Amino acid sequence: MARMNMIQAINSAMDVAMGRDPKVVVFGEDVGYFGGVFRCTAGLQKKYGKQRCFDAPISEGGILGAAVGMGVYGLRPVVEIQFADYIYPAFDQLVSEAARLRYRSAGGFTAPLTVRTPCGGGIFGGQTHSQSPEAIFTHVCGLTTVMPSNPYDAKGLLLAAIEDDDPVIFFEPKRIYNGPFDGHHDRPLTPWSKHELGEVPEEYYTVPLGKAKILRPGEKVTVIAYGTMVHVCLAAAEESGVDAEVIDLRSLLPLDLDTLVESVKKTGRCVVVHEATKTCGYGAELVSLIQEHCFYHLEAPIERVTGWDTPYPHAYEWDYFPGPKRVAQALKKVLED
Amino acid sequence: MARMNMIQAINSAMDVAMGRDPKVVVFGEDVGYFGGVFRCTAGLQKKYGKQRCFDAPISEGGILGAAVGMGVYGLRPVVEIQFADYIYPAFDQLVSEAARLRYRSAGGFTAPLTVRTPCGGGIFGGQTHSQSPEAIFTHVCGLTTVMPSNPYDAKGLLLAAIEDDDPVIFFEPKRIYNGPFDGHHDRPLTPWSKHELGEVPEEYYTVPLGKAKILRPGEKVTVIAYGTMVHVCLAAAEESGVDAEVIDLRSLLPLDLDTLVESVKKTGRCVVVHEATKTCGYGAELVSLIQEHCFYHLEAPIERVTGWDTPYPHAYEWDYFPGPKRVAQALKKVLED
Amino acid sequence: MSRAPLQLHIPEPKARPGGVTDFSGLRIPPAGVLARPAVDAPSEQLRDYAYGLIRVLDDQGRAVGDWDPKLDADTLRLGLRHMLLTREFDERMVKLQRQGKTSFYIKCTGEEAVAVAQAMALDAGDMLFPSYRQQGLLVARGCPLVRLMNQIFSNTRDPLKGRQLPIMYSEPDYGFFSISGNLGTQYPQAVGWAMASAYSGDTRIAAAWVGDGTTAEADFHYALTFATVYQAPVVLNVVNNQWAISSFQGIAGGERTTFAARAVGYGLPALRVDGNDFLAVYAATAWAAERARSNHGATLIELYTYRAAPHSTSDDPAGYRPADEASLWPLGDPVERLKQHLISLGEWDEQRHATLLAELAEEVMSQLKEATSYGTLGNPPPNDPGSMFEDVLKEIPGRLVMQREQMLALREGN
Amino acid sequence: MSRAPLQLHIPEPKARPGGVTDFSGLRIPPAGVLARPAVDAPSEQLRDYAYGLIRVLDDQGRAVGDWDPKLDADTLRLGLRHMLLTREFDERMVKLQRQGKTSFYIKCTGEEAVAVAQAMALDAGDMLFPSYRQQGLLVARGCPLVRLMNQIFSNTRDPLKGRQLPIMYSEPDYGFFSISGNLGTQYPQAVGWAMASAYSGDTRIAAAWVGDGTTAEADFHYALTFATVYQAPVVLNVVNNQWAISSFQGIAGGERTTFAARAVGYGLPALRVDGNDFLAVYAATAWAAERARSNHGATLIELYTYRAAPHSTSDDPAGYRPADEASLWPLGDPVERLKQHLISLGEWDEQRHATLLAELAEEVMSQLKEATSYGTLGNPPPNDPGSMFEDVLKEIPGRLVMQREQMLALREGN
Ligand SMILES: Cc1ncc(C[n+]2csc(CCOP(=O)(O)OP(=O)(O)O)c2C)c(N)n1
Ligand SMILES: Cc1ncc(C[n+]2csc(CCOP(=O)(O)OP(=O)(O)O)c2C)c(N)n1
Ligand SMILES: [Mg+2]
Ligand SMILES: [Mg+2]
Repeated sequence: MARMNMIQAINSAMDVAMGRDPKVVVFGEDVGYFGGVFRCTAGLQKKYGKQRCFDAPISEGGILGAAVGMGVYGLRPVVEIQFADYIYPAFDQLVSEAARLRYRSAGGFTAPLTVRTPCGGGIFGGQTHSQSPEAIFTHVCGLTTVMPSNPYDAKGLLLAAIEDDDPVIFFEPKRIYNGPFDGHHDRPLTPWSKHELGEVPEEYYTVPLGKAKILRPGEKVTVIAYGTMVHVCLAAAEESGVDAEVIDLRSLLPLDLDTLVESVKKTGRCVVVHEATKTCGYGAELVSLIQEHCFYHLEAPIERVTGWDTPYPHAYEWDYFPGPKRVAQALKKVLED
Repeated sequence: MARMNMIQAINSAMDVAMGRDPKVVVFGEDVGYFGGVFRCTAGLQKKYGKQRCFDAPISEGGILGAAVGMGVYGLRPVVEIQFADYIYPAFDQLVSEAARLRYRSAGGFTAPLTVRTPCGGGIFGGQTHSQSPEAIFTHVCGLTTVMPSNPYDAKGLLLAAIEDDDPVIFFEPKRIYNGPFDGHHDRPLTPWSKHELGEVPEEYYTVPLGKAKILRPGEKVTVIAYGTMVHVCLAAAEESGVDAEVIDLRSLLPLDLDTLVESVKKTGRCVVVHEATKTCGYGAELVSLIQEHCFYHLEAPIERVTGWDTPYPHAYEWDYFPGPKRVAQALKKVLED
Repeated sequence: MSRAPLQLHIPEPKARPGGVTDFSGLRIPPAGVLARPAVDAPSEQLRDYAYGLIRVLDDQGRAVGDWDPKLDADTLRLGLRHMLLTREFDERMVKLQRQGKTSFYIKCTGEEAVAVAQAMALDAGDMLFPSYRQQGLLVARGCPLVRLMNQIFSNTRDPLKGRQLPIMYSEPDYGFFSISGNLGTQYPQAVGWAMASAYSGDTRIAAAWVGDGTTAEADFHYALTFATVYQAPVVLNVVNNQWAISSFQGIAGGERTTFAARAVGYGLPALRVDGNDFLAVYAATAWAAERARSNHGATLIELYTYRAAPHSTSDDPAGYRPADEASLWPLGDPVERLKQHLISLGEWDEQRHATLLAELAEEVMSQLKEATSYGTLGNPPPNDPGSMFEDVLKEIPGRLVMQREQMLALREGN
Repeated sequence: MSRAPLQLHIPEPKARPGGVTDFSGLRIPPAGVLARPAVDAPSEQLRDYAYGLIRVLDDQGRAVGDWDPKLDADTLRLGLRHMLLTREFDERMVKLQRQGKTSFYIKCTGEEAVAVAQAMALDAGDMLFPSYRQQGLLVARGCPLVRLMNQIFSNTRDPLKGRQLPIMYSEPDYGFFSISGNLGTQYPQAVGWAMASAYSGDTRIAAAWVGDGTTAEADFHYALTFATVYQAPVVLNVVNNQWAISSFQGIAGGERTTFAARAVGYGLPALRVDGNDFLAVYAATAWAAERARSNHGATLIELYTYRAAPHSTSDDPAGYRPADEASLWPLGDPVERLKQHLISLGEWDEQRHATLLAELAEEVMSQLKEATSYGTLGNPPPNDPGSMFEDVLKEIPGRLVMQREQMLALREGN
């Protein structure tokens, strides 16, 4: 099996999808000849021609509007928004159009598009290259929201997203493009090539949307995370010595609630972790669902470990980023409570 | 004291604000000569001149962009977005700009603007004249989010919003513009003129942002709501005979957490109600905070009664709208649990 | 350098209620004066068309000049029929709205030539991305009125299952895209559809419509940008009916230039057309369609017309414009003008006209009878609330299955 | 009618790495040929300026024609100094970025005339809404470089308290608006500021900058729409430096017309200017400023230039354009051209130039010394993390007070 980092795995997913289905087209800012500022589309234009992988005007709303129209025609557009922070200008086309089209036309028209976008901090990108806006999409019915934590899942989920007949927002935590960053910014990064989830088949496969994965089984507390935070949580569990069960959601919506409920019923305690700001983050929904479904099993309040309710401050990146120490503290807290 | 409906109270707030401060300007689609499609700005252009209350192009993003610039200059723009459903095109200017300007400039520049926008359903407006998108704003740090439930509060909160030195989103539940609609769509609506909260002083006063109000004291269960749902909850409490304490948030962010926590600690049970879709709605944040702060006092899972996770369907309006029956059912459920 | 105080300019229409609108300042060139350029003419050579006004029917109802599409009498009569049917349908629906049979309606009175002539000039396979005021497209494409009525009444046969506000049609079988409540979003979508068609080596083009007011939305800019960059085969129409609810077109930026001129800014050709002149609209649309279909890219057409109707049944224009403004509109009424043209050709007369009107009224009534047999708004109440959980996604997700159960249980409980 | 298959057009630049860019097709009119119109000329009479190119400095370095702003030698030398200082500053900062003293930097090499000449042509009180490539505005307005360095280093004196990406300056005291990471948002904000100034009867105008690529954003359209509707006193600049990261200007819609032409579509005047010609930039800006200040509304200026630098320190243009493209740019280098002009006037020589360069290098170094004494990125680590909770709102809200406590406790715990 090949070793790939997340960039290569994502690139491979698009390559495989384009090879299988001429309806798949890829476009976005700088994705054509250059292959994307993070190189995720490198080589695709050369291989499939400039009509199938091309640069778009700096116009996120236009990119989404055009993608909806292409989807209506029958294509499967896969568009890149250069940074998740720049998805806001496309918000109306995503929320009022892509997400609502099937419903309002009673199935007469659909928008089977995929939006790929790098998210999250930890790269000294400052407040407009570090955001994690997933919760504003999970509030919108009609959208599917995915965030992988490793190359294997990234490829399989992206292929599943492209094949999905409804719009999917595919968040790529850019801090783990090259390796499973665990929040220890002062230590060297292990590259994916040294990690088992860096083993990625060259060929086609999918990872189903809506299935979480237990990455570390445990008995005392359930830790729910996605994206970069999965690795932070694994480190926190390891370092704190807490017998924590760490679950990687992989797909936020659809949500694999059963897996979560089963785990929390077993452990009786739960910590929810994300990098996005706390208030009304996706963690709030997770907490709500778990208290609803596991109320009588809970032995302590569910803790949220998240980004603070401020923009992402450039120089205070590591005071902002919810690192392993904060997660470990929360693990201990729920055990003490 | 004068009797006003919510439209008149909102109009009066702007009138008073404009009278007191020449820096207050009002604009938006159809708000000038015509006075707004809901008549909230009626008479203001005539009274203050067309430079102070004027029509804007159909360009929600442009309206917000211009308002930010005016705020930077030193004015206090009050803009109307004709329906909350049409706020999405302005999302980037609201989230990346208005909300972040003070922070990113370290206080050097600010955007003291107010966005007024009618929200909510119950008027057969279909999916694009019925939405309640408050939760996508409460997730954004830097924004203040307000939703009044009656004329008195509407005027006082709007004046407070206009005076606030940061951007405020002021949601107007259009279903209660004329009277306190309690969800019984088959019964005649009581007009505000027959309601004590329809008594509104003509002159200046403010209702502080961030203070909830207990509208109905009770011992058995705490009901948290805002906007139209406040009246639905009052009706549900009345009709179910449940000894419920009904709290009107008035301001979602800042949130008056103390009042909520105190109440839930007393009652041990809680129902959270809103009209917006459930998943990642503001209710999720309320549930999370309450389970965090009142865990050991809770005797049953906190229930959420919300709009379903679908767009607002025109003909099935009353199957969608969370009416008093659904709320009453939830009240009984938490008591039984 | 001048240091006088700056002043803020706020545009104002020519007249307000109580006043009299003076349209004499409008520059309306005579019919027939503009030449019809080659469809592959470079856009730089076409700039003047953004400032002129293509007109074919002259004041005597004769078709004159280069742009005369030379339609045969049957086609003209069909156009007249479609326009009259559209008008009759509008009138009837407004009456029903007043009777509470539906919550809402939007008329296109005075603008019938736009949708009808454009639908006729386009191919049947071309994809239409309309706003809410082009019901004439569906009439001209032969969509049964009963389908539209079923949607308007949200009845048991509503093709949109009661989900949409009345008149927000979606008719895939008639190449008519789902109307959006959010203004303008269909514009870049049409461009994307056209790009997809070009990518696929198809021969079908797209067409889209927005109003003058809607040109101020981002989507207008997105569409023109993408259309020029990728030479998308699309006809982009701006229906300048002078009003956007209560705002006159100066508030959308129409004071200082034409809406057609927007296209010039992107290097796209624009045709400015007398929107009440059936022949001119037909000819301009045919030109733009041919240009697009032969890989010369997009054209913007400004259809210069007047919104004779209120904005919608929720609106009363008496609050913001002189009551008689429509009747003073110097370009007349599209139906009347086509009728006079046919009469002047000897292909029509008052008698036949009266017969046709009666026939159309009958047609509307008979379809209405059928539609009302399936119900009107809330009468009987729509009977499949569970369906509201369908089509959010292709498969109903687990949480919606649960919500549906909850909702149905609650209903039963009554 | 043709029924050949449609084709999707994807624009391509003249050359890619390994190739040679042939600029001979560019239509570059000689200097001095365009007349300078009256500042109150109606926009219809100014359309040609959107397609021409205002040039003052001819190939011999002489100032020719109507647009010559007739600046005295001191002013010219000051302009040269500002441009050179900007360039020196850029070079030094890139070196420091390579040394890891900051995470990021953006140069404006080859575009110095844009910001410097424009700042000099505007009044000190005018409000500037820049993009990230107009550091020359701050240099020309006399903002101490040490302030910019402090921001770049996120050090203890960082005026933005470590919150912003390097070079995202915000300098209220110099009338320089907070740079946004989201492209283009400042454009309608500048219009709003200008509207507020006009509303207030002020005499100050606004100016804003975006790149060629950014014209495709919604905010560009919003700005032009609002500017034309309300006749806002604003100068809207498009810096067409041919590239937007790796995308050439054809991807932004520059293949079929100029960016200046966009303004024509809104009935606004546009001036297309040789952006590497200090005198032309100065003159065009002065004209637009005077027009705005005398209540004749907005002007769009397209500054035709070339991004000689990589997009940023994160970018390597070798991946998408020929390495020597900058040196082939037919409009030369703005610094070199102004220098030659001064020499040809007998107001400058190589000796003085060398002395000035040394002086500026010294100035940069001495300010750098001061700045580094306050720290560079992470060295020492910034020492007031609690401050990250300030300025989210005017008053720190309760929940942030709690989060701050939590954060500080966690830090202590280490
Ligand atoms: C994004 C958005 N903003 C505002 C509205 C409310 N609205 C509906 S129609 C309309 C006026 C549109 O005017 P115009 O584009 O000229 O079309 P016309 O009604 O004249 O055909 C407005 C403001 C909306 N539907 N969508
Ligand atoms: C809304 C948004 N989309 C995308 C980006 C990423 N981005 C930063 S600079 C840039 C290119 C801008 O090109 P141009 O406007 O020509 O300015 P230049 O860099 O040439 O000065 C892009 C795409 C962004 N910052 N904001
Ligand atoms: Mg209109
Ligand atoms: Mg550029």
